[in-house]
Amino acid sequence: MTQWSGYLGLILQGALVTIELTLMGSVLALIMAFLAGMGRLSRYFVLRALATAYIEFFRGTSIFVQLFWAYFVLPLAGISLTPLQAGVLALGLNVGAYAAEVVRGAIQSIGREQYEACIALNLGRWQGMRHVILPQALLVMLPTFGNNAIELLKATSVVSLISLADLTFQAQVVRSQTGNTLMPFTTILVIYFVLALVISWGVRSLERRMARGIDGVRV
Amino acid sequence: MPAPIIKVDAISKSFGAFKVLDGLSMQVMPGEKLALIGPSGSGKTTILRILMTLEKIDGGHIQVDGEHLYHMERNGQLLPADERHLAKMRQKIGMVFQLFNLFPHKCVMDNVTLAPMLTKGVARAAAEKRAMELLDMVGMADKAKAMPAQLSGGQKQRVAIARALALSPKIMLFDEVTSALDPELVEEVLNVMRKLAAETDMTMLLVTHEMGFAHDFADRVLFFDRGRIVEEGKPDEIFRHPKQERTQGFLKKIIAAGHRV
Amino acid sequence: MPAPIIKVDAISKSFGAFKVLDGLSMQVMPGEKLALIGPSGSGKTTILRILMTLEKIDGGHIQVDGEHLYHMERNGQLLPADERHLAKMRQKIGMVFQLFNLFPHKCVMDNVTLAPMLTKGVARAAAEKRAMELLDMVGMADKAKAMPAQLSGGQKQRVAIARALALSPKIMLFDEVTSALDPELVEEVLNVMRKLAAETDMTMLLVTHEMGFAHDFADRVLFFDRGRIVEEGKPDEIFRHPKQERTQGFLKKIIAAGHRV
Amino acid sequence: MDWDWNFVREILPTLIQGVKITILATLLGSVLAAIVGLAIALARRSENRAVSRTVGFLAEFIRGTPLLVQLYFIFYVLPDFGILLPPLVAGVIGLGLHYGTYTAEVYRAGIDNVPRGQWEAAKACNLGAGQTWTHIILPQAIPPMIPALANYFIAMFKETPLLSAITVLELMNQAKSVANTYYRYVEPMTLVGAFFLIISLFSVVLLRWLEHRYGKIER
Amino acid sequence: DDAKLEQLKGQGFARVAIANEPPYTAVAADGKVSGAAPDVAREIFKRLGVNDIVASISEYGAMIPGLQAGRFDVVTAGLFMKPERCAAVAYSEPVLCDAEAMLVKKGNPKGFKSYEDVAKDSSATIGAPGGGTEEKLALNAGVPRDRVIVVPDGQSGLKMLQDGRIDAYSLPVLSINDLVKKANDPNLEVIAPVMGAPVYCDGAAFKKGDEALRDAYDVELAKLKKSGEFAKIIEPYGFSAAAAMSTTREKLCAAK
Ligand SMILES: Nc1ncnc2c1ncn2[C@@H]1O[C@H](COP(=O)(O)OP(=O)(O)OP(=O)(O)O)[C@@H](O)[C@H]1O
Ligand SMILES: Nc1ncnc2c1ncn2[C@@H]1O[C@H](COP(=O)(O)OP(=O)(O)OP(=O)(O)O)[C@@H](O)[C@H]1O
Ligand SMILES: [Mg+2]
Ligand SMILES: [Mg+2]
Repeated sequence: MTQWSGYLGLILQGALVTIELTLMGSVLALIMAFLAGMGRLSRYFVLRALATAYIEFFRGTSIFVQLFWAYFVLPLAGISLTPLQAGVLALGLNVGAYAAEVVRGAIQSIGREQYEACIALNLGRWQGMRHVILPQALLVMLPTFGNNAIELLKATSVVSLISLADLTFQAQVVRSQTGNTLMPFTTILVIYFVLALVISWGVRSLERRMARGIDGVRV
Repeated sequence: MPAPIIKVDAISKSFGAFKVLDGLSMQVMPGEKLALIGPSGSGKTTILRILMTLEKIDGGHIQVDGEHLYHMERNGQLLPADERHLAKMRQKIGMVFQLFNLFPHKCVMDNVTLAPMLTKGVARAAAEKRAMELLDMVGMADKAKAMPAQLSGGQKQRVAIARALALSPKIMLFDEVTSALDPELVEEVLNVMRKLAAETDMTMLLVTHEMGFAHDFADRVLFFDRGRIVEEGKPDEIFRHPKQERTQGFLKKIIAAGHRV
Repeated sequence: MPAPIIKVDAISKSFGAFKVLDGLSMQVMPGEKLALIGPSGSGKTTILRILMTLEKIDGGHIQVDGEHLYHMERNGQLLPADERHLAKMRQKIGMVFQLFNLFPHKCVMDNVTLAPMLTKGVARAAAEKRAMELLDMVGMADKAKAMPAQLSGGQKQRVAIARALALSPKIMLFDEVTSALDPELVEEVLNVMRKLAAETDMTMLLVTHEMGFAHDFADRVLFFDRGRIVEEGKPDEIFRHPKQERTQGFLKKIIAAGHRV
Repeated sequence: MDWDWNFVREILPTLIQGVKITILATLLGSVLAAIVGLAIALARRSENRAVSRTVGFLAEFIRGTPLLVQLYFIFYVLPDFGILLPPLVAGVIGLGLHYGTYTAEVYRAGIDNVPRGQWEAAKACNLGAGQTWTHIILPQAIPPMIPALANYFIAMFKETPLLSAITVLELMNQAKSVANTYYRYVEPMTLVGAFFLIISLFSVVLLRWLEHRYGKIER
Repeated sequence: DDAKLEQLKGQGFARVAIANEPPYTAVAADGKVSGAAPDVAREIFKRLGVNDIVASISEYGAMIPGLQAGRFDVVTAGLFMKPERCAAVAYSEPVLCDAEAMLVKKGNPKGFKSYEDVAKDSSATIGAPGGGTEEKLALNAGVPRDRVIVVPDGQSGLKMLQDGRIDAYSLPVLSINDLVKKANDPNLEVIAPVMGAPVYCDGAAFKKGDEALRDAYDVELAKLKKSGEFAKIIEPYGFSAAAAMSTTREKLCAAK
């Protein structure tokens, strides 16, 4: 048991890696989501085609395949990434493709009448997007973004398969070294769940702040 | 005689196979108050939306304030208008919608100041000063900080009117601005419009099912049916002595349904 | 004098902290046609929904057709009604909604026959025969095979009326059955209701903003404000000579908004 | 990076063995997820607070933690409690439970999306609770669920490579084993990626058709 | 002309792949990596002027691809020398030697002595690490693919045996002994060595093309062996220094 508490430190190190991956992956995913999501709504065919290809490719192939590719195959083409870089790249691009559809859907969910009000007020395309459509669409995206972030968190466990020392990986190490299976796995399940709760709580409070006023509640 | 501020010449417009406007022509004089009436689906909203460039036309020609709306002259040639030309033309026209279309994430003040600041580069202080005057005019000065969701329908519509006026258009388009309102709230909006008609010399086009208001408000009434103007004239002529059978039928139905003419 | 068919006694109803009905009492005689008018939010819809058992009451007592609505007697004791008792009471009452609420996945005929077949065990043939009579009465016999989505608002509402009649209720409730309709379609629904009022001796409660129709249709008018009946009387009294200030104010606003009384 | 077609030809039969297991796991997992989801959705609507709360928490927990770790748990920890499952069965149970928490949301949204007016009209027509469900609510709720359910089954399909972690010889595991035997990663991983991409491009078409045929749940 | 060594010296550390398999590798409760393979590598690199090693734990199957992809500079993980592997990587001289063992239930109910015995019993399954030596030995002995269960790590293999999911679990002798010691389960029995299975030795595996570095490594390894320090490092973990010194890379790579 004393031994076990020592290995807890190892698992917490893994938790830090998992958090790091989740944060960096989310940032990349967010950037890709807006680029590709708005790309799909572009007036220019080339942008639309690029965005669609990106989205379909990364949603179509499994995250595992993408990860193994980034880690084992890309280096053969001369692009060598650290496990962390490969993990962030695969996770960010994968979740970004899903989130791009959220961005597109949210923008499209803003009623036609808001676009028409923009035209009637003579706002330019980008002005209308920036000041009228996106602020409203953001609120629509937020809850789904929260779900996407949790999906990303869960997907980080897969990086253990490319030897990145995240939570799941450290649990495996502890398991080999101590011969105990129940403790490490139970511990990391709880840690993952707590992290997921933190994400959904964070997103919900952000949502509440942004929604203030729009729903008629006094600001 | 001054030149017409709007000249619509034989325009047509279809949605799919369905022809909504069919060689429609009309002219509007500067400062004129025009009411467009007619049965549902007759194309009243469509012509307003075309003037606001929310729909494109399939054929025909429109001039607004002496300039082509959907065309532009380049080296003596008439080309389809580009976005820049349309933006310039839109400065002359404002529109108020049936469902208000306020920006729900911005307070009343920001709704009114947004467009002047962005499209005309007016400084915030100046934009807010003008906005307060307009909000005062529509009786909403005390709600400048409120969010749209906190307003009643009538209040929203008055803000929407102020918002459209903030760009100082020469022409204002009103599409059934009271028909989404509870009966009790209709009057407060109509009062604002009466005031507007009396105090400014803006050209105003009004689509409405409120025959009583159309009668009092308009200098001239156009009766639409199936994408054409079937009859036009002074309010008294149209409402008291309609010549066309279709106009008579329409007015009879409306009266039977309990509306005052 | 016959006994009242509906006896509402000091009922109250709150949504959260907001008291919608506040000690409301009223009585309706068999065969009576009653119009409920009043400003938005005054509780008109709520009282109809309570009679249809779509909302529960917080306090008070209701009798319908000589039986308790929300209570039942067991061994001389008054207990809260169970689902079986409510189901029995609902047989006496039919309701037509503002937004029709037709079953979109069933054709017109099936909409009308569903309830008689399921709740009364009527055979399909008999149910369809009766349904055709009702559809004929509302002028929709030729659309029996159509799906709701293929109908106009007015047609939907006429089907909804036929559907409610198919259960042969003693009392019919109408909640603003024309206010979601285009102005031109209002009349076709009102005509059906006139016919209904003339041809049957059903008790009918009608919530409406169509003052003209309320005037012609009703035997008696109740004016609601803030969850109470402020004034009641014959249509002529209420509409021509309202006694209460609130009633006067309400009618003035409505008239100003262009409605005929 | 060199590509060897002869090698591809050599390993293809092995990979096809894996494809069969992948498809079998997806099908069984989908059936289980559909059933588990319905059970969760009904339990969460239960009048009994204890039932609805407990099931709600469990579903949240399963949704908030990685499938990979759940698979480890089912496969390696449950035997300590006397539950010994063959790899494929453990994998299918993991997939079914995990995705059941997602399909439960689809059922819930489908039912909630039937307008309140329909419940009220059913009551005004004096229909009983059972009659209302079978004749009014479910016929309207189920068709729009179909595309959303199909969407999750396709997502599940792309997660089957996780089963390789609990020794199921599905496609990914076969590919890894081939790669380990010949020390060549490019061909097997690319073939796996291509396989997933092709299937999911087909499934995009299928989903479009389903959405067209059955409509979409508006959230 | 050893550019690679200069580069490692410059950065001050070498990246080493190790397995999650005691006693080849041990990870202490504080996360510190030790074990026979990394300890030898650390010592030799120090002598080469590379101050430290950075060890990353990896699956067996991922080691050679990782090496080829340039993820590690060297693999020191009990990756036994075999002709195919000698073709894929550049091995040093032998470091750790071990025979193969099988873990079975108490009393060896199926009577296994060799991999061929497993092949003959059509209901028997055997677990082995994916891409490891044992997997190939079993396959070569005629055990069909679907009866060779690829097990991710030792603990999982032990568990699967205890749970009756597999009939035998095969690893090098020392690894099996370590597992059994930790498991402390009287219902297990070790069969060691497996009959007909050769004694294998691992070496430090370098990427093809890094032969110069490998040669430098060999020089220091030879010195270490000679001075007796080699034995001091590996024998506490249970490995035999004599075994490693009695054979050569050449012999092992040529073995049939
Ligand atoms: N975007 C569109 N796509 C297809 N049909 C359209 C579209 N917009 C309008 N229509 C059709 O064009 C016809 C004319 O519409 P319009 O809105 O101009 O009528 P209206 O006179 O304003 O009627 P109402 O009094 O009901 O507002 C209608 O039949 C309508 O269904
Ligand atoms: N389910 C509910 N939850 C909360 N408040 C409600 C609910 N239903 C009705 N109310 C509130 O109760 C009040 C009375 O509503 P009711 O619908 O009875 O008014 P009404 O007289 O029918 O008005 P209208 O003419 O607008 O239909 C309103 O203020 C309404 O907002
Ligand atoms: Mg219109
Ligand atoms: Mg109401």
